[in-house]
Amino acid sequence: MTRFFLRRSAGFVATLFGVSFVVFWVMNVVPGDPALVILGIDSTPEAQEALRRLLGLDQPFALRYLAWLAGMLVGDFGTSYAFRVPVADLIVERLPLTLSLAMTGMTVTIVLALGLGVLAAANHNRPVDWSVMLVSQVGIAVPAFWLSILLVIIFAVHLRWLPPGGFPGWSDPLGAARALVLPTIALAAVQSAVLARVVRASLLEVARLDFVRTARASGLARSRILWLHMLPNALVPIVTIVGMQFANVLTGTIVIENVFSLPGLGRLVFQAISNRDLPLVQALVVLFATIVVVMNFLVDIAYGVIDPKLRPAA
Amino acid sequence: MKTILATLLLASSLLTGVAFAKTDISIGMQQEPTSLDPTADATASIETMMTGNVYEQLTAVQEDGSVAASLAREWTISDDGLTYVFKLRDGVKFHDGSPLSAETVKFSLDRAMAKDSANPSKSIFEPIESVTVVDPVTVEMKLKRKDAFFLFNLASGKASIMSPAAIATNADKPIGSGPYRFASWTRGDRLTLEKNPDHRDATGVQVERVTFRFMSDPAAATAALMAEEIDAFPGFPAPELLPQFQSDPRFSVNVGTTEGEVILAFNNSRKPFTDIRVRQALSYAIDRKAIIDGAMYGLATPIGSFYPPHHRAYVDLTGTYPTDVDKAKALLAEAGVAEGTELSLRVPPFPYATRSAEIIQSQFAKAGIQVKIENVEWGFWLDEIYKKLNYDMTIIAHTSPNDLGNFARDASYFYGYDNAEYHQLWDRIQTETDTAHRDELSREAQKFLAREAVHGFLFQLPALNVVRKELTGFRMSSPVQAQPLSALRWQASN
Amino acid sequence: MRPKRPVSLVIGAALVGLVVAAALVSLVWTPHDYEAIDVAQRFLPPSAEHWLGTDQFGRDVVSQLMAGARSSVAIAFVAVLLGGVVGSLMGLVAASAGGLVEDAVMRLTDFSLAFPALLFAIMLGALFGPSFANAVVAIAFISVPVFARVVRGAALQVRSQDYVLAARAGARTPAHILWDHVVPNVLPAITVLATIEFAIAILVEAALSYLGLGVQPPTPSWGRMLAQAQTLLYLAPQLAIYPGLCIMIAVLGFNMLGDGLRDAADPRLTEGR
Amino acid sequence: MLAIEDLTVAYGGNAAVRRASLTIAAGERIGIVGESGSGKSTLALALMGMVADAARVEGSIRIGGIEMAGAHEKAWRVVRGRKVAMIFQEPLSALNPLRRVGETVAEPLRILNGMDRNAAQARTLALFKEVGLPDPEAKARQYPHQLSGGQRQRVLIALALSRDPAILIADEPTSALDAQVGLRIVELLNDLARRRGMSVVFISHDLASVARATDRLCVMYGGDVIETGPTAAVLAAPHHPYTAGLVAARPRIDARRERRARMATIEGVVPALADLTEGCRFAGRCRSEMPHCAGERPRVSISAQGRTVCCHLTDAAVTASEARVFA
Repeated sequence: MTRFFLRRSAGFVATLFGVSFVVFWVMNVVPGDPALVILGIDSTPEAQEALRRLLGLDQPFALRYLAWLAGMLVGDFGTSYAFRVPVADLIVERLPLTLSLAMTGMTVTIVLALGLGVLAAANHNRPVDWSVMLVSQVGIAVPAFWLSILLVIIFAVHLRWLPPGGFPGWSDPLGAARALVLPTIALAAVQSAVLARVVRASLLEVARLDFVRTARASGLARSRILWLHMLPNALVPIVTIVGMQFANVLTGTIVIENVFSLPGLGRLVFQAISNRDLPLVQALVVLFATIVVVMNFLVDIAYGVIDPKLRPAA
Repeated sequence: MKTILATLLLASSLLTGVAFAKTDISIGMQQEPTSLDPTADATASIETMMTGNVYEQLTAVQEDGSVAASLAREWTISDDGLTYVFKLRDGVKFHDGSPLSAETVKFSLDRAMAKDSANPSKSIFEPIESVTVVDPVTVEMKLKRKDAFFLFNLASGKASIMSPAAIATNADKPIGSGPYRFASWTRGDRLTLEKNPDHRDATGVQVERVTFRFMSDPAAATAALMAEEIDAFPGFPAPELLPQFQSDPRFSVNVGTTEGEVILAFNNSRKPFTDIRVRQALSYAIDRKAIIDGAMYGLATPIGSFYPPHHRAYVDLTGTYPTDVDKAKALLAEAGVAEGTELSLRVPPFPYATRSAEIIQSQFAKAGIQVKIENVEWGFWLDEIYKKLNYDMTIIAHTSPNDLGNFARDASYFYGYDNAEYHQLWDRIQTETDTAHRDELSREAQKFLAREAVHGFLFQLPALNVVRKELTGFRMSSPVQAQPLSALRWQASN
Repeated sequence: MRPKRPVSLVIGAALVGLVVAAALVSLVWTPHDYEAIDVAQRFLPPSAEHWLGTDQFGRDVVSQLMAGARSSVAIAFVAVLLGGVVGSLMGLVAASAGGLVEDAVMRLTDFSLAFPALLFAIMLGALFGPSFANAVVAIAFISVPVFARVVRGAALQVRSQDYVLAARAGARTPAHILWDHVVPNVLPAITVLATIEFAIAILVEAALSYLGLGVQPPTPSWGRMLAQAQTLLYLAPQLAIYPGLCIMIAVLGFNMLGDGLRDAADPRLTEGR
Repeated sequence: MLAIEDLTVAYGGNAAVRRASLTIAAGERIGIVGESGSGKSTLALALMGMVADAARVEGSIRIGGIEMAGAHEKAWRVVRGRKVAMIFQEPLSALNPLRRVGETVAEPLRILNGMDRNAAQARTLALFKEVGLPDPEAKARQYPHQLSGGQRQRVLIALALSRDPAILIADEPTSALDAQVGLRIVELLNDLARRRGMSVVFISHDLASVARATDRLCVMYGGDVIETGPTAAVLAAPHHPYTAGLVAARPRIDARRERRARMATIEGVVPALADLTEGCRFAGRCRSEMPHCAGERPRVSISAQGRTVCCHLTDAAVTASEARVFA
């Protein structure tokens, strides 16, 4: 078990290291001078030079990268060029929104997908099954940003049930919840369509196994067998996809937050890249990558929880 | 729900005949600021929200462009135009309670002028020789040369008078001396200001609470206005959406003017633009009306040179190069530019630019020029086009006031334009303090630039404002980036 | 009893055929010049002249959509080809070399899967400016690890069956075994995956164009049409509907074709993704 | 105890079981024998009400006197496990791999018999002991993949016994096991039937196991019950040509191989469901085939000693010329 953790952690650190280096390097060669972006086209070269010195941009690349790494080790993510406040503060400020969006998106995805997938599998090769499959096939094909636009037209512009965008802050829980409804639907629609198909397929796979017959033969109800016997056995592929989808949802928020004017990490990363705000981009990308890697790790752990055969030897 | 409530309140106020005075206001802004310190960041929305509201300056620019007193009660200018003596208002306090004095004025200006200053408009401080404290309420400034725009420039947010103690925290917790003080900021979503009860003009300020809502997407902004979530949207980003509001009795729609000249910039240092005939040919190929109709839905004034049409010194030069494809072709042939020559058009990510680009592309095609459009990101634009001059053509709006001086920079400026004659002309404009004479010189400069066809001059960026009918005091045109909030009033509707 | 297989294969092939046909036909003919701007003719309703009306610049929508199909199909095709070849080679090499090489290749795919793809595309756009080539590279980058993993998995499976046999049959080099046994057996998996990746590529291309990172004007692209139509929702909502529907049809087509092919080839492949 | 009459199970137009009749008395051990595709498993599933939803069931199935043919799922659930229980061929896949085997056995006790957790557990351990699992407490905590094949089958038997069924259907319970292990499972079933007075339906294609495990035999071919009778008698003197062939094909260690070699198999293969004819389904493979065999279904004739046979040759006693007395 310890070995397993050690190996995973080593891979984890290596991945993050690689990601951070690539980002740092790319952000360095990308055309665009943060000082110029911040000061605008009417600024004097002298002021730009002064700002570059202030931001430490006059230091050589390697030195800056090492300094950044050293800072990371002691938990200092640096100071944003454009916002002029610690990067950690900016992230802490915006993480809750993005995480809640990703969480609600994932929750809706899972609930919807399990419902539809189980429904389809339980009615295999019947009209219900075909309709679910058709709906999910269409769902997969819908571009999330287009769906977002359609949702805004229908629910915000015409029906005026929900706000078209913006976020009133957590101090207004009802408003916050309302603001998250449409983005959540936009995020979850596509993902749940994908997941529902996986749920159905792996349930059908499991349905062929003999233990399902055994359970029926012992008198258990079909619904109980479906949910408590078959579904757990179908979970390995489902969890794998859920893990991948969490990453998708997380990057999906980049687009969704822009469409719905939500002040989350997705908007922030967009802004940070266009401002050439290296410390911020760096921290955000590393954060995204961390979440993805941790998610993969959790998925691996989940395999063991689900299936005793897959538990790493003690 | 909100609509119903508002209707109810409106109805009740009509019934009782008592004006219902709303004391808060919500204003939509397209551009999301990264910092709230105008002396550190050039983002225009920072100035719009903060200048004259949270931060005050020695002077203030009125809607008509004239300069008025602000923190400076009055001033005297020496006959040679090189010494300014400002008398400050008494008893002004910053929001943190610290007093404003001649010392703080000197501190703020010295900081902006300093060698290591990263002030975005550092050039406006360039003429200043020294700032001296005469007594606690008197500041004397000596200039190196005469500067016609000095008082105007001192009204800029970049010349804000700041509390020395607050310099480090102004980026996200601004402390100024203005009629409004900072309340809260949810980055990326909203900024809330509240009335400063200690301000000298506090009694005249009606609106207690102002919330700026950041919405970059025009569709979202429209929906928010329609849903009455916001009361005003100055600088509404999408002209195509205005008819929606014009037909709605709740709103007044105003098309104001700005200082933003939109140009099809030619890289004058690069072939074939070094040849004036090519520049003129392309100017003939431009159909401004089609561009304004297509890109701005007709809501912009065409310009024939580099000067805002609302200015008293403006000359209409749009007739200099009337649309004439044959003439364009002839001039191009004369200049040896082959039919089908490909030129790149690198476009920054602003709707006015990206839309104009596609129309210009089709117009130039008729004149035998293949335009290769490349929509680039702002950081990329600044580096590749602005800094490295790596482009043939681009489309950009110059939003600074009094910016005829752009053409008097040397060839390293992104125009790649350097003309000794014009340098002289600009020197005279800059140092001419007599208004009438200066206007005359400005007219001459406009004609010069049109004649030279330095760029394709397209149109003046309009200020599109959507404002609730009951709301008055809104500044519709902006000679500077500022939207004074203390003048806002809710009127009883009738 | 199983009507689904031929149905999804037929519908998928029909939709893909429609999109590809539109793309090909647009090379030689569109109802109107899709670049022709005439502002006076803008926002026209559908008519005999303009079947779906005109856009904000007075361009014919049908012509734009047809030419947009060309951009989508071309980018998706080149990107999937690139990603498929590179990824499959990586997968094959990993599976046949084993050991350190395999480890390295798999870590590389881990790495690229951990890297937010959209961010990569945005950075690429910022680095080189947006273009056809950048969209292709960004999309290929996304599909490489998927190909690598699936092909490696399939190759390992085949190899475990055939390797011993082949080795016993005669002194064949690993390369021969790879070519004779592994490649033909992995090919169906690659084909099916390619169709699905094609669908994904069309979606990603649309998203990139939507963000302004795809092909540049005047070449039409569904994603950019959508982005431009976004502010016109009140004025001409249909302009946002058409390109979205086109994207949907194309993606639906390729997905259903992929499903159909997969079922026809080997129902067991379902577990691959 | 259980009586089926004229039972037909059909998928689409094809009958997997055709007008089968069979009775099982309390405590009786009956074997159902046939090649794969003969309909024996379908028949067994029909007795559990577990044929596929799409299948058409006609005729009568009376369990404990109650007519179950055409009964709804709900009615069947009362029967399953309590009156009729079933164990399957593949003991590994027949157990939920994600559950400890103790939980698997305890679940129906808790859910359907309303026992609390402790009672269900105690009962599970008792059952484990009854089926001869060593160290029941430890075994109950293990997962299927941690047990041997024989142990898994014992767990399945414990599960089947848990609700004290009157009839236990064992569908090829030994064929996935080693011979020795299989033998012990057969012994266990015999033992349980004796002690509990429980009927056992033992389905197999292995005549040796059947001979050991059953009192009575039912031979199926192509969906038809072609012969029934006391196991020993049927094996000793099969009446139906197919049964005779089957008995002859039985591998025998002590046989004189050279002589048997020609007779060891029945030529041809079991026809596919869709190819079945109206007449005797063995027609085409039968060594004693007569012209009308293929077109006309033989009647069931009842002979002495409780034997039935379904063959046009019925009265012409099938000689034992092709079979040997079962040792």
